[in-house]
Amino acid sequence: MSDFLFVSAALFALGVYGVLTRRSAILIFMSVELMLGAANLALVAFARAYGSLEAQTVGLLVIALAAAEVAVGLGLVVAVFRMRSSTAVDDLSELRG
Amino acid sequence: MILLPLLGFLVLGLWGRSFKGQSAGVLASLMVLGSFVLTLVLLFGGGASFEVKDWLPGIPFALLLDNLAGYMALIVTGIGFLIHVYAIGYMADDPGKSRFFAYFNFFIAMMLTLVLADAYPVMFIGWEGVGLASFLLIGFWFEDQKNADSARKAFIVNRIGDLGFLLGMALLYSLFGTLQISELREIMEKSLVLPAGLGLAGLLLFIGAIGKSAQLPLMVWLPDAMAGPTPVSALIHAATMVTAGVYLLARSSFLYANLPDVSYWIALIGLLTALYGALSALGQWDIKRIVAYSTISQLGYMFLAAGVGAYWIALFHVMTHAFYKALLFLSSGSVIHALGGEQDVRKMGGLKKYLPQTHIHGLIGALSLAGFPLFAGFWSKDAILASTLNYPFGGYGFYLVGLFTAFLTALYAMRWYVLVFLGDFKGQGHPHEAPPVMAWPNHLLAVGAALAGFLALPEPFWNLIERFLAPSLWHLEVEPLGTATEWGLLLLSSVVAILGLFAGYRLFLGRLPDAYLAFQRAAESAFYVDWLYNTLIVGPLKELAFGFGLADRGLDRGYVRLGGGVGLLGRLLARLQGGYVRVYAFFVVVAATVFVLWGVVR
Amino acid sequence: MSAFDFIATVLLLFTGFIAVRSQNAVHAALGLAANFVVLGTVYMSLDARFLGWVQIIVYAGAIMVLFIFVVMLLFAARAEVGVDPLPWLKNWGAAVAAVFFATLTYALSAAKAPLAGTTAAALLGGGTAKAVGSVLWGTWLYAVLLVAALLLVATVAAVVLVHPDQGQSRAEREASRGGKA
Amino acid sequence: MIHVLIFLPALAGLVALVYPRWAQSLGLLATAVSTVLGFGLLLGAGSGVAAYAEIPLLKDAGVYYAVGADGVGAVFAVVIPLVVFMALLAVREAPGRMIGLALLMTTGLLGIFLSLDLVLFYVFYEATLIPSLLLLGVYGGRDRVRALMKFALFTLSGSLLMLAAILAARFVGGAESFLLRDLLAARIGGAAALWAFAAFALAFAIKTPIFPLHVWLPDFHAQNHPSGLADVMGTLYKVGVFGFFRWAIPLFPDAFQAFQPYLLFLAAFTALWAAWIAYAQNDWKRMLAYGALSHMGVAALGVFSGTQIGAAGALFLLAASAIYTGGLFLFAGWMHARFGSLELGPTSGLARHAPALAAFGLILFLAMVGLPGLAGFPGEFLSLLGIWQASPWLALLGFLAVIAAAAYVLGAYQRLFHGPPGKIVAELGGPEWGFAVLATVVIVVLGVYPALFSTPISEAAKAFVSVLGGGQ
Repeated sequence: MSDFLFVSAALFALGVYGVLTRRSAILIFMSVELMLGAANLALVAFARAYGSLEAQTVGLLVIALAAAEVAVGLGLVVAVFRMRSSTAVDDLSELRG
Repeated sequence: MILLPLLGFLVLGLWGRSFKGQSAGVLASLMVLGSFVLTLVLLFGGGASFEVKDWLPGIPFALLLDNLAGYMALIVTGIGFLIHVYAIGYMADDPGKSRFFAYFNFFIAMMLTLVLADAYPVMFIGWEGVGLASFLLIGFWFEDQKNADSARKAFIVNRIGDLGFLLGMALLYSLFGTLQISELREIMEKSLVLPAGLGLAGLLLFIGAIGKSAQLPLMVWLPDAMAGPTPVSALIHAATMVTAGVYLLARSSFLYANLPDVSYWIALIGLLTALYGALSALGQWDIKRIVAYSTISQLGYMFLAAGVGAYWIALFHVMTHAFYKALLFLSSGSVIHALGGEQDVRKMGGLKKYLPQTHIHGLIGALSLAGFPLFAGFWSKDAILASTLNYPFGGYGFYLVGLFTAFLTALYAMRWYVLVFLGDFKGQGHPHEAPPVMAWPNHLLAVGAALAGFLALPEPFWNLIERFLAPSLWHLEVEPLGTATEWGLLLLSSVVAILGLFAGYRLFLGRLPDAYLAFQRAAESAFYVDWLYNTLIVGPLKELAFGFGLADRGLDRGYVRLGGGVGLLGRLLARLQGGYVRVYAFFVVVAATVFVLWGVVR
Repeated sequence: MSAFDFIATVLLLFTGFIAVRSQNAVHAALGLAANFVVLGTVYMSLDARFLGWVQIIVYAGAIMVLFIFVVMLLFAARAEVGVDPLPWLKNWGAAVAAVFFATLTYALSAAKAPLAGTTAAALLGGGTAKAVGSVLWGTWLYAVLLVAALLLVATVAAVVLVHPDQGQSRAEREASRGGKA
Repeated sequence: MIHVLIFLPALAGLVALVYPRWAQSLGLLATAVSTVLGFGLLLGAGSGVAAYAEIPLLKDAGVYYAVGADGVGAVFAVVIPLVVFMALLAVREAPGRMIGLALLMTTGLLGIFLSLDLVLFYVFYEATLIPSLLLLGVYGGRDRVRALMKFALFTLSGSLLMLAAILAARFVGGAESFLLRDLLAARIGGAAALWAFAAFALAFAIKTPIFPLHVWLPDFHAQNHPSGLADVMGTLYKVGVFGFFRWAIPLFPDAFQAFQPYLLFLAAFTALWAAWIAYAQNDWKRMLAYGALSHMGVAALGVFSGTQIGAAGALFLLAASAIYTGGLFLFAGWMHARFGSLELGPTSGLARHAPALAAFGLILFLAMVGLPGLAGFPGEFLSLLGIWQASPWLALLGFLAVIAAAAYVLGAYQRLFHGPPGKIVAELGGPEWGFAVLATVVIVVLGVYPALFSTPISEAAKAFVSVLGGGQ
C-alpha cells in the first residue's frame, strides 16, 4: 500500500491539532481544509491501490463541496465579524448549556 | 346461642346510656342464662351443627355442638351467668357499667364461638375475640396508664401465641387441604401414615394454646391482667378464657394422641408451669395476684393431663377449677369490695369476724384448690396425678414433681386463707358484707367447688364425665391401674394435701423463718421473669424499632444522595457544555478516536 | 520510497505544520496553499492527473485566494488575540491529535494492497479528464447535479450572509458599529 | 353500564373543578351511583369476565379500549367508589377543587382495575398519577415539594421502564394486539421475558411499595392534605400488588418463577421492617403509612406465593385495607381538625369525652391488626395459607409483623384514647356519624361474611394460577 496513506493520517492529525488549538475562526477553517485535503489524499491513494476511478471521482466531488463550504463558511465569518468585530470562536459561547 | 349474648353486646354497646340503674346487668345476665338453657336443650336434643359453605374459599364457617363443645359451653354459660349476676352487685356504682356488661356479653359470645367451632379459622375468630374482650376488660379503667399497659401486654403476649396458631393452621392446610376439624379427624382416623410436618403443626397449635393459657414462657400477662375489675378476673382469667388452650388441645386430641413427642413437651411445659406458678404464688402480696399465679399453676396441671393423653381429666379439671377458682376470685372480690378497693393482703387479716359468709366461701375455695379430700379439686387433681402413671405419655417423674407441686398448692392456698381471714385485722375502716346479689352466686359456686368432683370418681364408682366426653375425644388405650393402687395413690395425695395445709397453717400464722423470707423476695417478683423479658426482649426490640426508623431515614437519605449524585453528574456535564465550540470539537475527536480504536481492535 | 515521494512527504508535513502553527494568518494561508500544490503533484504521481490539476487550480488557486482575501479584509492577520480562555486545550489537543494519529496508523498498518501496482495503474488509465469524466457523467451524474445545486445555494448563501442588511435591524447595526469603534 | 361506572366520577370531577361549591354533593352522588353499579357487577360476576366491552382505539397499533370485570375487577369496582364515597362523607373543609381531583383519580383507578388492554391499563395508570401529583403539590403540607419530587421520580422511573416492557411484551412475542388475551396467547420467553418482567416488577414494586423502593411513601402521606382525602386516594393508588396479579406474573410466568424467591423475601422483609418502624413513629400519618406498608408487604407475599389461595388473600387484603387504612387516614384527619396537629399523644384520655369516637377508632385499629371478624383478617389469613405453601420460613418472617402490628396499633390507640382525660373535644358529629356507621358496617360485614368478596376473587385467582401452570 502507498506510504501516502500514512502521510494522509499525519496531515489529518495535524489538521485536528490545528482545529483544537487555533482560536481564530479563519485559521480553524484552514485546519479543516487541511483535514479535507488529507482525506482526499487517502482517497486518491486508495484509488491507486484498488485501481478505482470512482474514488477519484469522489475526490473531485469533495473538492467541489469544499469550495461550497468555504464560500458559506467565510461568509459566516464575515457576518459574525460584523456583529462582534472578532474572529475568535471562543467569543461565541452563547450555546452554553 | 351465640347470637343471644351478641345481641346483648350490640344493644348495650349502642344504646348503653339509656339503660338506667341495674337494668343493663340484668339484661346481660338474662342473655347468658338464655344461652345456657339453649345449650342444655340442644345438647340433650342430640347436638346440633351449622355450616356456611365457602365462607372463605375452601373454608366453611362451621359450628358443631357435640358433647365436648356442649360440656365446655355449659361451663362457660353456667359459670358466666353466675359471674354476670355477681357483677351486677360489684359494678353497681361504676358509671361505665353498661359498657362493662356489653364487653362481658361480647366475651361470652366469642367464647361460645371458640367452643362451638368446627373449623380452626372459626375457632380462631373466637380465640381472638376473647382476646379482644380480655383486652377491653383489663383496660376497662383505662384512665390509669398502668391498667391500659397491662391490657396491651396481655393482648400482645397472646398475639405471639396466636402467631403459632396461625402458622399451625397454615401448616395443617398445606398438609391436608382443609381446616375443618371433623374432616381432619376423619382423615386422621383413616390414614395410617402420618405426613411429615404434622408434629410441627401440633407444636405450633400448642404455642397458640401456651399463649392463651398463660403457660411458660408466655405466662407473664396473666398476673398483670388482674388490673381489670374482679369479675373479669374471675370470668376470663380463671374460669373460661384461659382454659381455651386446654380446650384446643382436647379438640385436637386426634392430632396430639398421634404425636407422642409433642405430647411429652406439652406435659413437661405443663408441669414446669404448675411448679413455677405455685412457687410464685407463695411470694405475692396482692390478693388477686396470689390467685392469678395459682391459676397459672392449675392450668399447668391441665396441660400436664392433656400432655399425658388424659384429655377427659384435663377437661374435668377445667370444670372443677372453674368452680373453685371463680369462687376464690369472687370471694376475693367481695373482700376487696368490703375493704373499699384494698388488695394488699398485708392490710387484711381477721376478716373471718367481719365477713362470715365470704369467709366460708373462701375456705371452701381454698380447700378445693388445695385438694382437701372429697372437695372437687381433690378428685380432679388426683385423677391428673394418677393419670401420669397409667396414660401412654406419662411417667414417674411427672408424678413426683406433680405431687410436690400439690404440696406447694396446699401451702399457698393456706397462706392466702390465713393472711386474709385469720389473725388480726390490720387495715382501716369497717368491712361490710357483700349484698345478696353478690353472695348468691358465691353460694352456688361454693356448692360446685365442694361437690363437682363427684361427677367423676375413680373405680369402682361412677365416672360420668369420661363417658360423656368419650365420643368427642380420641380414644387411647389405657392400662387400668387397679383399684388398690388407685386408692392408694388417692390416699397419698390426700395426705400430701393435708400436710401442706397444716404446714401452711403453722407457718403463716406465726413468725416466718428467715430462709422463707429470702425465698419470698424472689417469689414476689415471680422470679424476675418480667424484668428479664423487659431487659432482654422488649427493650432491645423497642430500641431496634427506633434504630430501624433511623435506618429507614438513612435509606431515604441514600436515595437523596443518589439524586444528588445524579445532579452533580448533570452539573459536571453541563459545565462541559460551556458553549465553546472548540471544546465540542475536542470531544468529537475524542469520541472519533475511541470509535476508530474500537473498530480496529474488534 | 522514491526520492519524489520522500521530498513530497517532507514538504507536505512542513507546510501543514506552518498552516496550523504559524502565528501570522497570512503565513498560515500561504503554507496551506503550498501544501495544496504539493498535494496536487502527489495526486498526479498517483495516477490522478485530472484531480491533481483541479486541486492546484481550484484549491490552491481559487479557494486559498479567498482565504487570504478574507484575512486581509478583516485585518485578522495576527492569529491569536486576547487571552485564551481554554489554555488546557493546547496540550490536550496535541495529545488527542497524537493518539488519533497513532490509532489511524495502527488501523492502516494492517491494510494490504489488493492488486498489483501495474494492474491498478492500467485500470485507472492515468486518471485523465477523459477517464474521470466518463465515470463522472455516467454513474455519478446525479451526484454532480446535486453538487452543482449545492454550489449555487452556497454562492447565494454567501452573498446573503455578507450583505449588510441581512439579519440585522438598523438599530443593531448602529450598535455594532458603535462597538467596533 | 361499565362505562358509566368508570367515567361518571370523572365527569363529576370535571364539573367540580369548574363549580367547586358543588363538589362534595356531586362527588357523593357520582360515587354512590358507581358503587351501586359496581355492586351489580359483583353480583353478576361468575368465573368469567362480566360486562366485557371492546372498542378499537388505534386498530393498526393493536390498542383497544377493552374493559371488563372479572371477580377481582368487580370487587374493586365496588371498593374504590365506595371508599371515595365514604371519604367524601368524612371530610370537612376540603377544598372543592381538591374533591374534583380526587374524583378524576377515582376514574383512573377504576380504569386500572377494569382495563383488559395493556396500553389502556398503562394510560389509566399514568393518568391517575396526574391528579395524585396535583393533590399533593397544590394541597400538601410544608415540605410537599420534596415529597412530590420523590413520589414523582420513583413512580415515573418505574413506569417508563414498564412502557418499554409493554412494547416488548407484544412485539417480541408477536401478539396480535395489546389485549390481555392476545398477549397471553403469545407469551414471550427467554432473556427478553426476564428483562420485561424485571421492568414490570420494578414499576409495580414501587407502587406496592416493596422495600427498598418504599421511601417515597411516608413523606407522601405525611405531607398530604390533613383532611386525609388525598391519603385515601393514595392508599387506593397502591396498585402494585394488583399489577403483579393481573399483568406482570401472567405475562411472564417463567421469569416470575426465576425471580420468585427474591421477591418473596423482599416482601416478607417489607412486612416486618415497616411494622417495626411503625412502632417508633410519633406522627399519625407516618405511623399509618408504615403500617399500611407492612400490610402491602403481606399482600405482596400472597401474590408472590403463586397459589390460588394466597393470591386471593392478597387481593382481599388489598381491597379491605383500602377501606380501613383509608378510614384511619380520615380518622387522622378528624384528629387534626380537633387538635390541630398530627402528633400522636396530646389526645390522651379521649375515650372519656368521646366514647363513640374512641369506639370507632378502635374498630378501625383492630381491623388493621387483623382481628378475626373484621375486614382485616380474611385477607391476612388466606395470604398466610398461601405463603406457607410457598415458603414456611418467610411466612413466619412476614407474620412476625402481625405481632408487631398489635404492638404499634395498640400503642397508638392507647396514647390516643386511654390515660387521664385531657382536653375536651367534640364527639362524632353530623356527617361523621354517617361515615363511622358505614365504615363499621362494611368492615364488620367483610369480616363476618368475607365470601362476598372472597368467592369472586378466588374465581379470578383460579385463572391466575392456571396461567402460572398448574400450581395448587
